[in-house]
Amino acid sequence: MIPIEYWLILSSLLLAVGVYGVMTRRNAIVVLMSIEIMLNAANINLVAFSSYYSSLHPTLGTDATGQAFALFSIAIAAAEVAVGLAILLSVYRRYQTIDVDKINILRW
Amino acid sequence: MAVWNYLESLMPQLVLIVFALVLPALDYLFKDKRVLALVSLVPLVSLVILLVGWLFLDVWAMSTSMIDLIEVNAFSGLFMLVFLFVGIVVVLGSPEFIRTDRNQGEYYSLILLAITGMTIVAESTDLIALFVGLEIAGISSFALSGFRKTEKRSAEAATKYFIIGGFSSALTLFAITLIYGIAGTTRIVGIEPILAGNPAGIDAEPMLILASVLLMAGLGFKIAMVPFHMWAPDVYEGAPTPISGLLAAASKKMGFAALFKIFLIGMILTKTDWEVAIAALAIITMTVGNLIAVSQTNIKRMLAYSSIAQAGYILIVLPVGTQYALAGGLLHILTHAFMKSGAFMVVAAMGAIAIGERLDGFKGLSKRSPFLALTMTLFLLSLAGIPPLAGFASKFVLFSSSVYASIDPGPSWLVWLAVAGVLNSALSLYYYARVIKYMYMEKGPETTVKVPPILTVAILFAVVMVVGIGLFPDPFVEACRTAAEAFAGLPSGWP
Amino acid sequence: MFENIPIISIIILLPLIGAIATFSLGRYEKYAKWVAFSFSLAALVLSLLVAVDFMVEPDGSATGYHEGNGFFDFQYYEEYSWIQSLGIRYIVGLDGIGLPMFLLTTLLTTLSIVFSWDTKQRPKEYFGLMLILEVGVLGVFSTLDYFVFYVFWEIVLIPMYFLIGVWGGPRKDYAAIKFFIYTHIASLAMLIAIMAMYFQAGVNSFGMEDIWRAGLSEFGRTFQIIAFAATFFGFGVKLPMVPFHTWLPDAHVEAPTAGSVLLAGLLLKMGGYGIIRVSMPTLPAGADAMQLVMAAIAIASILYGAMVCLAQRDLKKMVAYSSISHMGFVLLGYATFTQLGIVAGVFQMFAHGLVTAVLFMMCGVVQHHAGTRMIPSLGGLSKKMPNAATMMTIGFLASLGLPGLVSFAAEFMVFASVYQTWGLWLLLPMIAVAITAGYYLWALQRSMFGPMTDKIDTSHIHDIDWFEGVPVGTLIAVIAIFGVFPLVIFQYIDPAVRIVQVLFAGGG
Amino acid sequence: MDVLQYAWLIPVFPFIAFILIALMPKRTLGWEDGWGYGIAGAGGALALSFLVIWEVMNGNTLTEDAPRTTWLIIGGYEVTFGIWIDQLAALMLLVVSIVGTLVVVYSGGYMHAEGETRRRYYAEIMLFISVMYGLVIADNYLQMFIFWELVGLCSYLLIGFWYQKPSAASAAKRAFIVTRVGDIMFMAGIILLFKYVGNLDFAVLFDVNSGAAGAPTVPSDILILSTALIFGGAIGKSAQFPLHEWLPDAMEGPTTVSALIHAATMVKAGVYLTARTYPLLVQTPESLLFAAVIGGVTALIAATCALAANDIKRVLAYSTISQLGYMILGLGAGGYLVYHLQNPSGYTAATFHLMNHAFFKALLFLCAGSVIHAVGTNDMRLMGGLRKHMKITSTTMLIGALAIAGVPPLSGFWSKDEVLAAVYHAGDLDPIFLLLWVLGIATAFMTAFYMFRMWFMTFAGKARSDYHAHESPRIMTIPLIILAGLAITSGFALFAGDGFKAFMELPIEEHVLAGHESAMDVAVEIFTDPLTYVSLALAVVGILLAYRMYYMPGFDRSVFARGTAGTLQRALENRWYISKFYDDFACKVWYGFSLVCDAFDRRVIDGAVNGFSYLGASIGGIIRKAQSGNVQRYASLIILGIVILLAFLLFVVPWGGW
Repeated sequence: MIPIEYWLILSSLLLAVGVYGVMTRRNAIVVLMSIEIMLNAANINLVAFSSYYSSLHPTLGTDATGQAFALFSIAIAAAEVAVGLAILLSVYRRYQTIDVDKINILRW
Repeated sequence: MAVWNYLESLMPQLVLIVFALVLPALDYLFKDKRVLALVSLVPLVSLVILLVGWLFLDVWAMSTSMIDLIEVNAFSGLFMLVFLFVGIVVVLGSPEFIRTDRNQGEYYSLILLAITGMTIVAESTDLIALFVGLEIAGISSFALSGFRKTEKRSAEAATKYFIIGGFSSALTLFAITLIYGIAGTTRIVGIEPILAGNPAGIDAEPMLILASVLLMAGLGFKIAMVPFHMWAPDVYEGAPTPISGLLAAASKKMGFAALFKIFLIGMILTKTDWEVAIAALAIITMTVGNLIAVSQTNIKRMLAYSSIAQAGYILIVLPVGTQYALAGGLLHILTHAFMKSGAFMVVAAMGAIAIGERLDGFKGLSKRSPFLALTMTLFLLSLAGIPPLAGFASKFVLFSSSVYASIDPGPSWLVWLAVAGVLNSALSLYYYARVIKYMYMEKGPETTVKVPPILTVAILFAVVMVVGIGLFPDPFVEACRTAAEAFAGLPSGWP
Repeated sequence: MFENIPIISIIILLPLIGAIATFSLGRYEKYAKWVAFSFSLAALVLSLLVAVDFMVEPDGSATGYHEGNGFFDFQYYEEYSWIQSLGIRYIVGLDGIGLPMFLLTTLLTTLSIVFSWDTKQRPKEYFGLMLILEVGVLGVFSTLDYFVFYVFWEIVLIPMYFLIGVWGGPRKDYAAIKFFIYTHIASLAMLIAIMAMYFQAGVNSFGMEDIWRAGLSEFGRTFQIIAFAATFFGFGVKLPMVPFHTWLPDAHVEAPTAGSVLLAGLLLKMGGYGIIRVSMPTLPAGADAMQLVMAAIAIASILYGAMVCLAQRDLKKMVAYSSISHMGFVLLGYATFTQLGIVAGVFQMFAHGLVTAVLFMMCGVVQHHAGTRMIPSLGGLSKKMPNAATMMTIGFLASLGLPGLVSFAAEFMVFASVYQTWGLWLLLPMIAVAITAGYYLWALQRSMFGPMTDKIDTSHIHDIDWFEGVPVGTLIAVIAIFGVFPLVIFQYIDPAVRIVQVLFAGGG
Repeated sequence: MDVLQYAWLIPVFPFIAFILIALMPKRTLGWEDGWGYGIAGAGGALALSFLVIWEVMNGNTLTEDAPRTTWLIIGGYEVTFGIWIDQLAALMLLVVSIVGTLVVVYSGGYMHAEGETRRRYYAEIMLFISVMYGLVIADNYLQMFIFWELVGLCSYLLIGFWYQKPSAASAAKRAFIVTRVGDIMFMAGIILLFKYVGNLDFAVLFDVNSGAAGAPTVPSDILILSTALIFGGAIGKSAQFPLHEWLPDAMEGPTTVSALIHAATMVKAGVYLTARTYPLLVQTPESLLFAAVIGGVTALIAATCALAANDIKRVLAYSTISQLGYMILGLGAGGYLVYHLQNPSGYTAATFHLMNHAFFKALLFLCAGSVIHAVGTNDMRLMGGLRKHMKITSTTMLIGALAIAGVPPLSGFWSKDEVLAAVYHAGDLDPIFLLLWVLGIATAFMTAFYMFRMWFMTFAGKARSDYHAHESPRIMTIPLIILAGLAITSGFALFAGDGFKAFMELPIEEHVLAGHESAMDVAVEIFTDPLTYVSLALAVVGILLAYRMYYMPGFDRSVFARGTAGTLQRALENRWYISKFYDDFACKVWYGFSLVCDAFDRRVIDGAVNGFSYLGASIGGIIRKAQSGNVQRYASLIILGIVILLAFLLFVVPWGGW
């Protein structure tokens, strides 16, 4: 069995990748993808911890909390993407671009 | 009737969702879109009546039977009341504002959904429910803030809100997974004992700190806590004004509900770890909010910064951590909901009568519309905490809790939170008074303007509450006290 | 006379009703002054009746008598619960300290309304705000619950902010907001101290008396020092004391005349009243520790205020600074911790309220008739407006402490008490007596006497108008009466302070 | 009916007149815009005063058991007001009532041309007379102080009567402020006593340290300080060095005012106060010595200033100061003698001189007023030869000048001689009094000289400018004649009845018991004392010198403009530069300091307030710029915030021990 630490390292790296993407990529679609990566990092954690706890206390059966949570999270991520893409579409109509650097009328 | 028992706890949400689903369809039935607003008021008003009857009049008792994820109690009831009140004000304020927009049914539907999400957060006892509630409210708000698709700024606000919102919810979720990893459960009341026992057998301390910091960031986004506040002014400015009111007065309060639950129930034992950090953030938040607000020329932006500052005040509750403080925080959440949504409705009225949202537009308003000027004055003075308005009563309880905590359980540095709070109140007076000055002491256009009646109703409702709570705070204090008693882990702190 | 009649509440409510009536006059706003005048006059008449009815040495037979058991003995005591969960009650009552202030309030408000008879700009708001101000001040002087006290205290700020900001002079924006925020900060310091006292007392009551009684045992010395410093700051800014005084000249210079009258005549008194009602009795050990600070600030205010007056070119600004100097006597009297000094300090508040009202009204008259208040532009006005010159002279003389007029008794007794406490340090504040004479007479010489000025158009200057002359004349009569018969007021103050004194000695 | 019980009515008459003149409608004012009320008020007071004086002369006084009324009850102290009629008060009543009434009568002519403003004049004069009576009959120091200030107020108002003259307005202000400096000392002095005695009634205070049962005690150093401070009040009011410069300036007022207030009555208040305080003063030789020195120095300095003055009223003003200095010197020396249990002749001499001086100085001023009325100027260099036109005025003024010069048998001779004799006797106890006596003798010489310089310059020789002089109307000359008569005869009061000395018995027991010299003893003493002849000779020399220099032709006065004499002359003309020093101090140093305070107030104190708000606004403006509008910046800031918080919680908090 893969030790829990490995999962944690993987999810942390994924989170870092996502964060880095949000902070640096100019294309709003890529930013959206980066956010998805971050959510998925959390999903990995959920599933990993779920299986970790199941193995920790085998007598109690499978700990399904994490896995159920992951399902919720995936659904939410999907909803978020849907709304996000719609918003980006509307931005594109007004700005003719989805470069996040250029979307900055509102400031100060 | 086991199913009914489950559903009874969820009944408010169910009602809201049903109406939310029906509204887009109604959009095609009615030509006069104001009917939609009235329809969406039906669930809001009826739920308010139910809640008032329960919380204040004791005419009936809400079933507190619970399913695993949520619990209905005085705390959630109070928050629900806040959300519904704000919902009413916002819905009343909307028809004139979005008169020219299409798909108004969806607009109201989204408002109801956002409120649904908020109520779920307020009732949640489990991190899963909490997160789901946050997201329902969040995603609805993203869409709402971009609702005016013809406006550049609305679209930009939605984009920013969405990106930062998504980013923050990812961080929140990650933090929740860490807590789950440490504690092995997502039940909020279950976290703490297990944290103490350290079931994972790993060195949980750094992980726990990471989780709490990520939670501060994720939820700090919702309440616009510095330095996670940057989106707020932009979004409040760009979003349709009633929606800015919704964000400032309700969405932010949802963040507080979540924060209180997680930090004051889930992580209360580690309070000594995070209290200093949050105290510092509270002071920074109120100070930064007020300082920047001083130099704003756009009224919505100014109110946004003012909201940031108000969040700083409410944050005092966490480091003080007594039931009395929590009651103060709840009272301030309640009163702030009225005064801030009221102020945004005045701005919405200004928008609806084509004066705009620049500060300059307020020049000579007392001549043009004495009603708007007077109510705005009351809202602003209340925000500044001038007696005998509602804002004073709630700030009084809130700040006094830190004074008391510094005397009784300690530590004594807590009194500086109150000092910072009152100094910031004085600072905030500067920009509030400037608006009043523009309205009463500057010369402006002489033409009188007429406020649409439905907005008048919204503003009147808010102003009556602001003055009413200010003059007769007793039942509200009592309600907040009852609500705060749900947090049994906290010291009482009542004098 | 007033058995079973909540007379204090009625007097407080009258101007409030009047204000609402005035605000809602709509297009009949030319009657605003009449409405405002009648309500303020009613309050004045009732408060005079209260003064007549008031028992100087109260015993159980007084109306609404409430024995404070060593705190203060109150008459016309009323008590209603307001916010039960925090132990907040609406309590009002008067003792010998509150009564003169109460009278001063009703008198000055009525006269200010008369003085403003000519106001053309937004009269209904103007007079309405003045009445609201009266409500606030009356509340401050009669309430016995800290929370309510603070509420009234802050209510006062708002009408004053509007009075300065809407009807003020050229720099009204700056002055109004400075006044508002500066004094608000001070109030907040006081608020924190009130909260701390409330919790430290631990009796779940904001009643002044309850907290005082609990404080006798619950308030440690350190706590008292901190709380005293906070309340003292709160009240001292209002007083105002050097170096926290700079809101005052600006506010006064820009405020309309009636606003200045109420500001100097009533609002400053709130500070002095607060110290004697709240700070000193409740926190005697704190006061004891801060005694020298109080005295030093008082003497600094007296001397420094007087010196700055000497340099002023604006008549009204000079009068404003003179208030700083004269309110320093109040503080100095308190700081002696002697019966003599405290009574004299309270009386000085009363006296200063009357005198400074005359001075500000006369500044308003000069401004109104000559079009400017700048002393270098004035000169020889006495020729054109002899009655105004006479009234101004009397006002100045009263302010510089001429015997026979009201301030003298207070100043003399303050000096006497200073000597009793600090010996020959007495001579330091006494220097101010000469400086005060200097700046007043010099100003008089340059503005009213000498050859007729050629810097302004003097052809249209005429003597004082009736609506200006009547209030000033009334005040001068009152000043002279109480100057010759100060006992009329002292008889109220002295027994009341004696009780403070007993308790102060006990607690300290 | 005991008249003394009703003595409190004396000030009431003129006060009622004041109220009527001030407040009655214009057409009811009657003669001369209120003159009629003035005569009535002053006359009523005069009549009652004479009744009171008569009672006192019959040996009745009303002191400790006089009726009282409560003025204040404060902190356990009760302040009462009442009346106190003893010989000293009677003497002052005499002076005030006679001079006051005569001046009011005289004003009817002198102020005739003033038109409507006479109403103000008569109102203020009546107020003055009223409060002056009040001062005289006060029975405690606080009451006395109250009236003391009020007479100062009237002085201020009347000096500034012609307020449109800048010099008058300025002089009025100066007079008030300078005397206020003295008043502060007075007030401080009585406050000192108040602490130890708890009462300011003369009845109580005069028992201080007497050792009698129930008598209050005051530590001796405090007593010295308080008596010195009370005397400080006299320095201001009686224009003693160094606070004397206001009195010459006060000549800006109408001459009647100068005669009444600044010669006969108000400036005597300081002497009166000193005499009143005698029971305390005689316990403190230090204060007495201080008073004597001040008096002697003042007498000399003022006399020197009078030598070079060209304004007729200023000559008289300096002469007044000089004579007041005599009185103070006499009181100081007399008290010193009393302290050493010797003959209290200084006290009687000084009070005697007070009375005599009041008459002849009022006479001189009113004569000067008559001259000014006729000529229209105050400058003696523009006068000359008036004797021909103004017979009555010139004669009465000559009588006044002879009286003040100390030529027997006019009144000044007796009293001045008594004063100098007392000072000389005190020289036995302390040699400093001998020096003061020399000053006094020199002053006597100079007095004779400058008075006759004035008389010769005014009345003798030829007219030095164009004017049409005429004798004044009878309403003005009759008071002159009456006063001239008094100037001649009042000195004989020394021998009337039991003699003045017996009448003015000191309110101190030892000296009452010591018995009195008879009137004959006094006369013998005066005429057998060689000192009498020394001063007399000096006076005659002074007169002759003035005759030589200002009457006989051929004297070249330009010697005074050159060399050392020139410097001296200029110094005298500039009043020893004292006035200039005060002006510079007030206008440059003190005002400059106030400007510094003002600048400090605006720049530093208010600057701090404004700076604070500016700081807040600019910080806000700077932080605001962080809100760049770029959403990725916002995300970066969130991460930065997380990192900082993490670092804080992981490293700082455990380390900081929270």
